[in-house]
Amino acid sequence: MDNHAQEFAPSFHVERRNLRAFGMWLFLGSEVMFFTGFFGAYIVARSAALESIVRPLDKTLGALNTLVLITSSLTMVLAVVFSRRGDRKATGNWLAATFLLACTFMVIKTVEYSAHFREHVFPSTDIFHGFYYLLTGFHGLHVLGGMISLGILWVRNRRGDFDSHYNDPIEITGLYWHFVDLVWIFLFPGLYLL
Amino acid sequence: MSVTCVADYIHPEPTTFFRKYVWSYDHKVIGKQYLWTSLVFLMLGGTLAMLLRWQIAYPSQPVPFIGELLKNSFFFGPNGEVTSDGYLQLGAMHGLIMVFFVIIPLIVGAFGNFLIPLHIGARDVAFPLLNALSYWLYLPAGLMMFSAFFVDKGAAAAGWTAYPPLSDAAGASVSGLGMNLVLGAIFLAGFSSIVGGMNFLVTIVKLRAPGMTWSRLPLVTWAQFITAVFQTLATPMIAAGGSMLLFDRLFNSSFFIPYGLHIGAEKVANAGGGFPLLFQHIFWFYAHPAVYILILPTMGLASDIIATFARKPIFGYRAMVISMTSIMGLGFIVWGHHMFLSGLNPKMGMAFMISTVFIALPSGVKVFNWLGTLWGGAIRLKGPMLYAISFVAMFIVGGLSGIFMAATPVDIFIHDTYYIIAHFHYVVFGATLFAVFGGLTFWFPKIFGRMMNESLNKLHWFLTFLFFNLAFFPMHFLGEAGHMRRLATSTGYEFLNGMAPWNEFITLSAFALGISQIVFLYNFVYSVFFGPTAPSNPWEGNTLEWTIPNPVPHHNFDKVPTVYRGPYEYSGPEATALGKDWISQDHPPVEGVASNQH
Amino acid sequence: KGPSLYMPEVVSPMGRETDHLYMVILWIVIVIFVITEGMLVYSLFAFRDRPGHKARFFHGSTFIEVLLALFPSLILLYLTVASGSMWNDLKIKRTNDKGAVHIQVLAEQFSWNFRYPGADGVFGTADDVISVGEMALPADKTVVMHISAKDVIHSFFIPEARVKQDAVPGLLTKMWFRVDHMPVWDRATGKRVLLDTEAYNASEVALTGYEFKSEPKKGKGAFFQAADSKMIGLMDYSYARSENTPIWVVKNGAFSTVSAEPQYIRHHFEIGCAQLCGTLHYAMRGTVLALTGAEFDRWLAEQQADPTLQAKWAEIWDKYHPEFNRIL
Amino acid sequence: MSENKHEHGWGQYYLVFNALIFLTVITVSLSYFDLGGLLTSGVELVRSIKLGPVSLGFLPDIEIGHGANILVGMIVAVIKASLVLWFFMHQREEEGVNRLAFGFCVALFFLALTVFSFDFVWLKTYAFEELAQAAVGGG
Ligand code: HEA
Ligand code: HEA
Ligand code: CUA
Ligand SMILES: [Cu+2]
Repeated sequence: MDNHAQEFAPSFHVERRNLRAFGMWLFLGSEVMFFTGFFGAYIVARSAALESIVRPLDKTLGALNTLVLITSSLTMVLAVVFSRRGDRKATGNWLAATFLLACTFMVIKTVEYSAHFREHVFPSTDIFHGFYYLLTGFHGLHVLGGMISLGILWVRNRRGDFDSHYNDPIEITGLYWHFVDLVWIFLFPGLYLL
Repeated sequence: MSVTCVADYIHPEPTTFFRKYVWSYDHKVIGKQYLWTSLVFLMLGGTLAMLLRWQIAYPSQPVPFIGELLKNSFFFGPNGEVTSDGYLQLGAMHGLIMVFFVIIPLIVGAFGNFLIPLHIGARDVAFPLLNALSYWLYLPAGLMMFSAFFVDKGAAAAGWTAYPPLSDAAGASVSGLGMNLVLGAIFLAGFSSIVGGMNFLVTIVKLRAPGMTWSRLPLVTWAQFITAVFQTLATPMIAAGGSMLLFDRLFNSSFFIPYGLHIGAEKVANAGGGFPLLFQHIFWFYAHPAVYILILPTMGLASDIIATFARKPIFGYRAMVISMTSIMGLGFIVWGHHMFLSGLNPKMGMAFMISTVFIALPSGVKVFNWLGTLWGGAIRLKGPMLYAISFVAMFIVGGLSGIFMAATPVDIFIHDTYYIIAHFHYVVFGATLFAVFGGLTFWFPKIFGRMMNESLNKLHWFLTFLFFNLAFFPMHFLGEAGHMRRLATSTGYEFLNGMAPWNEFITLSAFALGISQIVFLYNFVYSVFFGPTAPSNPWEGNTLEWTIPNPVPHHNFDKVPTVYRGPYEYSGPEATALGKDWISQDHPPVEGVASNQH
Repeated sequence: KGPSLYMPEVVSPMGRETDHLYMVILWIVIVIFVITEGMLVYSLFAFRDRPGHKARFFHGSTFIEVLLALFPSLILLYLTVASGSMWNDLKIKRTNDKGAVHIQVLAEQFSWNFRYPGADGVFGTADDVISVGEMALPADKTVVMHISAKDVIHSFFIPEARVKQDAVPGLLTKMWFRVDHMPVWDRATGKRVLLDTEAYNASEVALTGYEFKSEPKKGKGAFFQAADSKMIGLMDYSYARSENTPIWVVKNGAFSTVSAEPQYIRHHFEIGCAQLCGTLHYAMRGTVLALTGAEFDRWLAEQQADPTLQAKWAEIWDKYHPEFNRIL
Repeated sequence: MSENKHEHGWGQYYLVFNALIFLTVITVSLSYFDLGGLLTSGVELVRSIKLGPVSLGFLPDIEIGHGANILVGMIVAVIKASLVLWFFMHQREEEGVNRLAFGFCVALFFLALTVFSFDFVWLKTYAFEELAQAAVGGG
């Protein structure tokens, strides 16, 4: 519906972008509440347990994934910056970089998961691994969702859908992507380190 | 045409049937889709309630017609009687369907969608695509819910609250796949609700027409705004709780399963280490705000209807807004009142008791304001008004019975008895559904461009009001007697022996109530197709939707209106100067008359 | 004597207070109800639209608004204080009552298990007394219930004592109360009556020799009664003399057999399950015997040690939650 | 992302990025130490200091064990999250409503977490300590 032939006054773009940004922030707010349920449960399960429920996880892979996600946050923000400037080529490259980093994240996650599966560690093993799978699983789903949007953005960017006036999808996907990073920032110490 | 602001921006009018009625972006069509779907679910949910009532009054007696027909399937046993498992399925599904698939979609999906853009002078909601998505998540969710009846071992049977371990541990309750389907459906419906709420928030914050300040918003829209906050921020919690429950069920994790849980003689397969109470916290963190989702929009509907038919400004508009906002604030911190006896820390019970008691204050202010609006008005007792008045009357009863429960020592006795059932049916049927009937009859001319039959409306109002009270008031007596909820039959208990006649009385009244709804059903469906064409402003209302012709054009307003005054300036100097008792919000200021609006 | 309405007769001091609070709230609510609904109905008539009548143009007044908020706030403030202080007594504050009787409750689908600490006063030892479905407690003594569940959430409910507490697996909940009236069956009237300890001690109460019967009520009587009397689920309760069993009676704590049929037969209170717990939730009923001290001891002694029951407690309660066994 | 679309150089983002990496390294390395133990022995050490008549022995024993690690870990996480929110997500130049929307959720987040944990931490003590003094009044 965006390429429907109409003439837009200049303020239109700003207004619409604000509209969408507000929508995205609300959505992220509801995402916060979604993870509140999980985090709350996790905190409760840990703090009310008589003895520690924590089991060791692979810190190296976790830390690696943290670095990957933080880097992808950087590449994402650069994609946003370049799309604002209307630099299509750089935008595309940084989107691609973000996408690839997301893939890396998923690959590392798969390595981690398959190691667990090989050792027959499942959500049913103990309460900690239940939380581990729940939290990383839902986070992984979010990464997957982000990857799909990144892919679409990349294609649309190549097609020339975006210019310096209109880059809303990149902006709000950026917000979403940083949020995914944000969740991981808490998950990593919460599950792997502490 | 050059588009200057987002409010001007509109998707083109669709030409194909598919884009017009199925995958439509038009908020009015989406509103109607919600309306029809939820009305169908209302019939389903109501029918389940009738079966429930039959079993309570005539335990293990074959259900006439239906039971005979469906022997040995669904909830029925070999003689066509409701089995005890069947009863629990009926109860859980009745509650879930009514809350998630009838009331919320009806008052938020249907009324919110239809009214918000019209009330704020917008061409559509902020994100029409998401709006369509929201409906198209709701419908499959409903079908998923419905499909739970048909799977092996039947639908969910753990109450609408789905407390674990009953809803969680394998073998604890009868249902298997059915429970999973229901949880999935709730997740989808919740997602639809979040998307819808977010959309409404953005719409109301960003798309108001010029001059439509916050203090000129019709209360319907204010109420939808507050509701949308609840929807966006509370619903994710139940999505989280439901996901964890599903995780437990599908992958045998133990978020809600403590150590050493035994079902029968067997220890469950789950490792343990979880807390059943945790689910209650998560559930009620959502579900208490949810009960306000069930009432706030209808408070808005009733306010508009009452002001219009009293021909008088709303008494204390500002107080109305403040009280709704404080209901929102308090609404987030009272969830523990459902858990007074659950093993909750008694000190927290005390805190929750205090917040709960004080939530009566904003509700009371609203009640007094409605009364103040009526006081000194020129009241026209048309159909919609009768419903709206009943809303107030029944809300008082339901709200006041909430006070007994808020008093913790009293709640010890009446918790999980029919007192609770009476309380919330007074608020969800007595208040909410009455306001919904009011809203439907009031906005029917705008939604369908035709009028409903006034006499049939009055007849339906009378029958419903009568039988509703006959059916639900005696439930207070059952509660006083200690009659527990969710009992397939109470004949086993000596102390409930004397209540059997009341149970029968309630059932008969409930049947009469159900049958009375046919009047409305007939009137509604008939009028949609054959009702007399409606003028554009049949009730002489002020708000923007009445300024546009019937049927409402695709883009709502030819020109985005400019708003000059509040929504309730009935019988004011400006109106009088024009020789009427009403004046549209977008009527330019009348020369020489002081406009006293904000 | 509790308020009439439909409430079961109240037998605990705390329950009487609860009922009192209930009545206070009821009256407050009735007053508010009458005022608000009265205004509503009055307005509909007094301010109906009619020729020559015009609505007043009035947006409200902050003064009235504040007044209207103040009036309920005072009531609500009173309510928080009233119910808060009671709640504090009931659930938060604890004094040391060394003479209290402690009983553990293990709820399961679909019955109630009870365990008494036995002579040593310690739970989880060999001399524990275990019973199922029927619980005994001494009248006029504080009883502390230590409640948990084995499978799903149940709720332990004694209507006459006005107590209710959820039984949650993996969690110990507690509740205490005192029963000061005892239920007996009056053979003369065929009804249950409640006697206080004095009256109970003064009369002969049959302990054995009778059998409690319940059957669907015959004939007409209740209103809306259908032709098939079973339809509305009313029951008839009675005690039938079991032939050839001696009648043991208790009077003043002394037991004896009698030949003449006494006026009273020992009866029970009921325990309901108030939380949905599965298919037979409706049938998860238990009974409570309220006894004098001597009777209580006798009842404890009568309970047979049942290895399967002992294994159940050991396997589920003692094994996973030994900490639940601590009393003081 | 508001009317005044600031142009930010890369520099700022790299700075933030480096800070995030740095903080990650810190949390990971800290997880190898028992901070609670260190704290306890540190306090012990300070308490043992005697400077003539002045003694620090009145300082309380601090034994929070693993709690110290959790506290520090979470503080670092919060700092990291704030950096992402503030710079990468441009909250610092965001409109008021957006801040409000997100801020309200964060407040609710903490509300829920506090109440939940308050309730359940109580359960643990209830099972052990309070029960120890429990018995009974009322009747
Ligand atoms: C539309 C839905 C709705 C609404 C609006 C309310 C409103 C209220 N509810 Fe209700 N409630 C439910 C739906 C609703 N409830 C449902 C569905 C359940 C059961 C869930 C389940 O377990 O399945 C429930 C259960 C429930 C419980 C739990 C009971 C239990 O399980 O033991 C409690 C306890 O405090 C409670 C309290 C209240 C209170 C204090 C209000 C207040 O908001 C009411 C305020 C209104 C008034 C008080 C009337 C008007 C005021 C005046 C005229 C002013 C003067 C009044 C005074 C000074 C008192 N409700
Ligand atoms: C949210 C809205 C809502 C609404 C509108 C209703 C409406 C009704 N409810 Fe509902 N009810 C709940 C929500 C609602 N309920 C919830 C949340 C529970 C708790 C569940 C639980 O315990 O987990 C509950 C539980 C509940 C119980 C307690 C079950 C138990 O604890 O064992 C009972 C019993 O009487 C009952 C009865 C009714 C009746 C008779 C109606 C009637 O008002 C319905 C009338 C409407 C119709 C009948 C539909 C319209 C009819 C037609 C168009 C055609 C005519 C059809 C026929 C004659 C069959 N309900
Ligand atoms: Cu046990 Cu209901
Ligand atoms: Cu509530």
